[in-house]
Amino acid sequence: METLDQIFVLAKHWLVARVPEPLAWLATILLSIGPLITVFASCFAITTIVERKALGRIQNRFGPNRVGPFGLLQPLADGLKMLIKEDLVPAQADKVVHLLAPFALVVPAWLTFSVLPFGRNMTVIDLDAGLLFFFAVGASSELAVFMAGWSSRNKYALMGAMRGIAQMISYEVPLVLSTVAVVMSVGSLSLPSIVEAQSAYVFGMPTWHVFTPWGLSGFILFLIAGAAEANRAPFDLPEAESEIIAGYLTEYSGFKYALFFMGEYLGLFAITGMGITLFLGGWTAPVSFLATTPSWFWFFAKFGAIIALFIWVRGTVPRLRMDQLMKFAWKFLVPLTLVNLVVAAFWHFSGTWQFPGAIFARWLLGAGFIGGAYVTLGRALHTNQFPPRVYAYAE
Amino acid sequence: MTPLHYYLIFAALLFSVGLAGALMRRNAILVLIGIELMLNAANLNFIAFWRYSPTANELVGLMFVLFSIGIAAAEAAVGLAIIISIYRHHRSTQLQHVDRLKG
Amino acid sequence: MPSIVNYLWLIPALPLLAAGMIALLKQRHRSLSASLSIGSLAISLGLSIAAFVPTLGPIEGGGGVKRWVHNLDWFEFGNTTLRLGWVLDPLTAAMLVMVTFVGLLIFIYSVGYMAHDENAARFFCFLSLFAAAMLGILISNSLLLLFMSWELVGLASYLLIGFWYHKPSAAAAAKKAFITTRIGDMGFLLGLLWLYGETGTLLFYDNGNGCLEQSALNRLNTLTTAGGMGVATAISLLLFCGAAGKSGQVPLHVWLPDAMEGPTPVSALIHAATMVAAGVFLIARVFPLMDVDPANVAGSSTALSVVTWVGAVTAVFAALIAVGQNDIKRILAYSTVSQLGYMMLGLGAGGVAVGMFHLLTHAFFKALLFLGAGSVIHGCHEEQDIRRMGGLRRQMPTTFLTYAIGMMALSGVPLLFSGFWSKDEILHAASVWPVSRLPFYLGLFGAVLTAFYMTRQMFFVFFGKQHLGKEAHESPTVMTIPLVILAIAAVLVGFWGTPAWPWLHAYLTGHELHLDLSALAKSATLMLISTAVVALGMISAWRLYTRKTPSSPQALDPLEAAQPAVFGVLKNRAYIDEFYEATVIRLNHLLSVTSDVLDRFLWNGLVQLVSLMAIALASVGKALDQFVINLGFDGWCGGLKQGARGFARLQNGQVQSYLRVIGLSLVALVVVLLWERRR
Amino acid sequence: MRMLSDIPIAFLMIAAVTLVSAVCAMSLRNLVHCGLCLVLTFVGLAATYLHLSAEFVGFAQVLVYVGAVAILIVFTILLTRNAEVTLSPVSQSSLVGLGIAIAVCGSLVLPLVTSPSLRRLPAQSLAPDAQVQRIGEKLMAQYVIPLEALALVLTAAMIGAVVIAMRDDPERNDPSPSPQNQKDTGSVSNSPAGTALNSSSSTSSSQRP
Repeated sequence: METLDQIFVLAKHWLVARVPEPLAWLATILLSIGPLITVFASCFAITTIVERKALGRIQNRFGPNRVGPFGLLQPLADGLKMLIKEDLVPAQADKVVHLLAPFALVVPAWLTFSVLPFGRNMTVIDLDAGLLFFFAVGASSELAVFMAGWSSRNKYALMGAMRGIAQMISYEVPLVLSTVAVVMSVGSLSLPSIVEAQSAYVFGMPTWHVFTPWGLSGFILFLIAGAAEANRAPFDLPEAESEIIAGYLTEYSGFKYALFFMGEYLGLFAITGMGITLFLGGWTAPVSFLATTPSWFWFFAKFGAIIALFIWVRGTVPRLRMDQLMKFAWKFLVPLTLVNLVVAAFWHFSGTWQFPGAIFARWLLGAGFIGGAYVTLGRALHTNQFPPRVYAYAE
Repeated sequence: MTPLHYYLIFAALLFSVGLAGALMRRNAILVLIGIELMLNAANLNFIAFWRYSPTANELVGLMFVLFSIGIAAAEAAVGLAIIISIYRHHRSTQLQHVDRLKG
Repeated sequence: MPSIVNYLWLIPALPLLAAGMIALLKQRHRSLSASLSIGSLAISLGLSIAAFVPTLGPIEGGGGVKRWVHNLDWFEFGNTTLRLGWVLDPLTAAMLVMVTFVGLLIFIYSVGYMAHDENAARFFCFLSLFAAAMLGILISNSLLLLFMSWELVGLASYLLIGFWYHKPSAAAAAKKAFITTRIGDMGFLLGLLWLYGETGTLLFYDNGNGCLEQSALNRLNTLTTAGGMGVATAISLLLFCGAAGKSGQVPLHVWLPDAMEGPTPVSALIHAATMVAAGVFLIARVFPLMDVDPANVAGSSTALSVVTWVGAVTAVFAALIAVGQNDIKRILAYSTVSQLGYMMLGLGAGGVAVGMFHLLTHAFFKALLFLGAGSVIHGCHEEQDIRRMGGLRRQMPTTFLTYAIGMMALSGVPLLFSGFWSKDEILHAASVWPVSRLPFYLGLFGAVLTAFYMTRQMFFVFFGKQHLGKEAHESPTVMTIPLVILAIAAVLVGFWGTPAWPWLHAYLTGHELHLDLSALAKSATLMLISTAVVALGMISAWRLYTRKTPSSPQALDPLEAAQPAVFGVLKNRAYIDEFYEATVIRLNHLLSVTSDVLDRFLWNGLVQLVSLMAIALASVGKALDQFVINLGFDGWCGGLKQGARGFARLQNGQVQSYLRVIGLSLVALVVVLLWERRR
Repeated sequence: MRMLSDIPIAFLMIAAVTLVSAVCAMSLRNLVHCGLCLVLTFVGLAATYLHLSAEFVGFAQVLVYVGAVAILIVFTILLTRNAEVTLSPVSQSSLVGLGIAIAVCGSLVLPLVTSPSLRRLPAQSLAPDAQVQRIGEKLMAQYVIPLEALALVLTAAMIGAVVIAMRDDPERNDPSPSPQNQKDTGSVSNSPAGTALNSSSSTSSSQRP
């Protein structure tokens, strides 16, 4: 079991040992990056087909079913099509920036994976400030969106970019704040040590952060903000095709479009991986008697579950309006994450309570506080509504 | 390991580039960019001196840079807001048009 | 250490939380806010009782008082650590139970009293805040925490007194209360800082390092300030300034009667149970500090002597004024001031247990009286003048009965009522005070007056003919139930401290408790004297006011008819307010008149003289100017103008040119520095 | 004679990229290009910090400057509608500015090059890396007052920026012409258009490959 758990690490060490000494550093790097790219690129392919199939089922149709058995080879066909399609660049466009934009999106997206722990001892770089690195690199995707939108010289592209940046900046605040609660309770920015902190078991149950009041609400807030950060439905306004064609992607085609597309999915994967690491115990098993199962298996099991959740949400929740989007971020999510911080602090300091039933009292107080804030803020969100809508041509 | 004065010369050059831009360009935004560059050059000096100082464990230079980054964020926000406000008023961000306060 | 000590902070935290939550509610959530504050205080009461239980029982190891503290670091700054903490000892526990219990009854009563006020939610928010702050005072083990809670109490009382802020008198009374107590608090703050400077800690008890413990006291004992006064004495007196302000001792008592502008439950809460008790509690808390005296020759420390004298004077002075008042709540207010004087007298002459016993009994019967007065006012359609009432005992039987119990407790009717026992103990302490016998006689005189004015009030309100224009009615049950509970308590709490079985005394000081009927016999003389005194007061009032009950509200008071001059002084509250105004105004006036005279004659004359000289010089100068200098001067002016224009051109509004100058200056600076080094 | 390995290649590359992008940021015609070059400069500086093993500061630099300041700058460039500026012919005043800048550069670099004391310093770092935890402890203990002050400054700056940049009342004679499309992003989507709300995400999937 131990071997199976560490099989990838051992394989890497074995391979590195076969390489001549002067080139060992290069082999180490390549053997860290190569599998990462392979695994997540195939994750990307699998996710697209699963998503389209699932959305099809939700919308009462079949989804792709022509290429290969059950249409399972569809991603291959799409990739091939994208590669051989003509790369159209508008005549007025700023060619250099137009070319650089997809790379500016994809490269940081890959970089974010370098700090995630995929299993025991399976972190590419264990940075002391890994969480900060994650968000710092993630922040640069805004710039790529701007570059794409601005360089296209297209009204809709620019609007999409502006929307995208406004949305990403706004939702980055609750995203970071919801992780601060975890940092506060663990006392470290290093992702492997955050996972370590959740790896104990009490009565056979894991001590994941999601099983605390602040962790539960923090996880939900993190998922919402993360969906917005990754431009996923219901926050896909930058690409709302019924309003602004395809947003900043309007003038992209061929391989550049594919890169953008991949970049967005990679962003989603990164957010998912981060959510698992911070709140769902990373690679730890959900019950103690399964703890001997390979750690990477648990990471990818949770990963698949969260991705499925995102697909489900995309298939069922309608898109927000722009003003609702901003209001939701600043007037609802940000205050709620701040309240969540307070609850996390309360949870931390009430850890010394000794009397019987203390755990219930802590739960009750913490959950009550968040629930109260939720109700109050939710009510406030409903005031100042627009006047009743007038349908000019419907009467 | 790189000697300290390499970093200092690098910072000095960066500072000069920022200063040159701030002096030569007429656009308020570019002047602001130049000022940001100068600020960053100063930050680089702090970090370099911290790294090479015998009391690096005290983290003084590092702290200074952290606070300086925070202040710079505030400065940029307010500065850009002022530029937008000036643009509304003068329909221009050219600095030579903004000279109401003259003798 | 009982585990409740670690959670003692919950007692004030719960009402504070309730206040915070109510503050977020809308005004119309009346019942929700009422139940929030009542619920939180009820839980606090439960916790207080849970805290009270472990302080009972025998002391292990014998000797000393049961005391547990929980200290924590608040924040560090440099090498200094500020520490806060809370303490559980008999003093705290007894006060906690009393405050939460009386407070809870007042809260319940407020539901009925404020039923028609549209800002009831705000009222409950303030009440909860007040309760939280007061409980914070009680549990704090640090003078700093105590001071913070103390100021919060001041704030809350300001808000509550000015609750009907649209009434100018209420707003003025709130300001007056705030500012007057602030004068005392200034002394408190100075004392606090001085104490911190001398002992380096503000914790009361800290395993031998606290400022009330032996090591610190011993150190203070050796220090003296200028004039030979002990540092401990000076600090104690400064702290007493704060206590005097809060507890309405002469001469800072003026705010208390005015504070009657607030709603009646507030009066009950502020004047009976809590706020005014805070001052007495403070003195009781820092009693070890007060007791330190380098020059302890007279048998009592200087600070405690001051406390005793101030208390005795206040007791008589306020009781005198109460005789001349006609407003039902004002009489009670002055009576409170007087009783607070008794408490101070007890503290000064007899120690913590004596003063605290009266504080506890007084809290119950004074809350009862205030709530009863509120009930009367409520029943009489907001009428507060006792001359317009009368004969209410038929319409309001419950109120009458409970009020009568309260009145007898306050007057000190023997044996059955709590006021008798506590007052008796104070008088006993005063009679054996080694310094002087005068406070004892003052106390006796005050007791006569107390019985007198309470009887007078009873006759005006409940007996005689009815003068009220409208029909009076009994108050709703939610208001009378607290009255009944308080009435029962007002009778019962007295038996905790009879001379034969001084339970409270033993509890507070940690002595052995035993039933000793002979003690009763020993103090029989004093009990007889005080019984006689009470009887004297009541009978004289009875004779005066049943024989010649004023026939109409406008009629003169019998006392006024007999001694118009004296009564006038009393009626006008001994002209204290006027005295303050007159002194302040006269001082101001004197200063301004002096300035005016100086201005008008001295300075003005000088100015006139100078100006005349200037005119003379000017005419000479003018001649010189016109014919000699002008030509050259014009030239100068022109040059100056040109130069100024040139300088102004430097200020050309171009930001970049300024930046250029800065850059050049930087270069110049570097050059100068290099040159300096080379040299 | 210095060895080849003595020459800090990594540092020289980072420095060269940073300086070139800084020069570009200050001299390009198109303001958006200037902004993007500025981003490259910031990234280069962050890399320098990493090279100096100041991890935390490097990431903070990226997060604050690339993620926030640069975005703000490009936003402002678009809002003030001067992405393209006419590069004025080299005027006398800008030559004066260049001269001053060169003078400043000389006065800064010359002492550095000639200073003997700098060379005496050991050419390697002495201290261990700055642990994030240690930075946190320092921030919350020794530097807690500056930290609180900084929080206050940031709050004040946020409010100030909002107030300054807030549009005045439309009644007051604002001589603005018809709103530009860049400014209009908000108002277009602000309009209570039914289509935005009603378009469910079901339609969005059909457009994906």
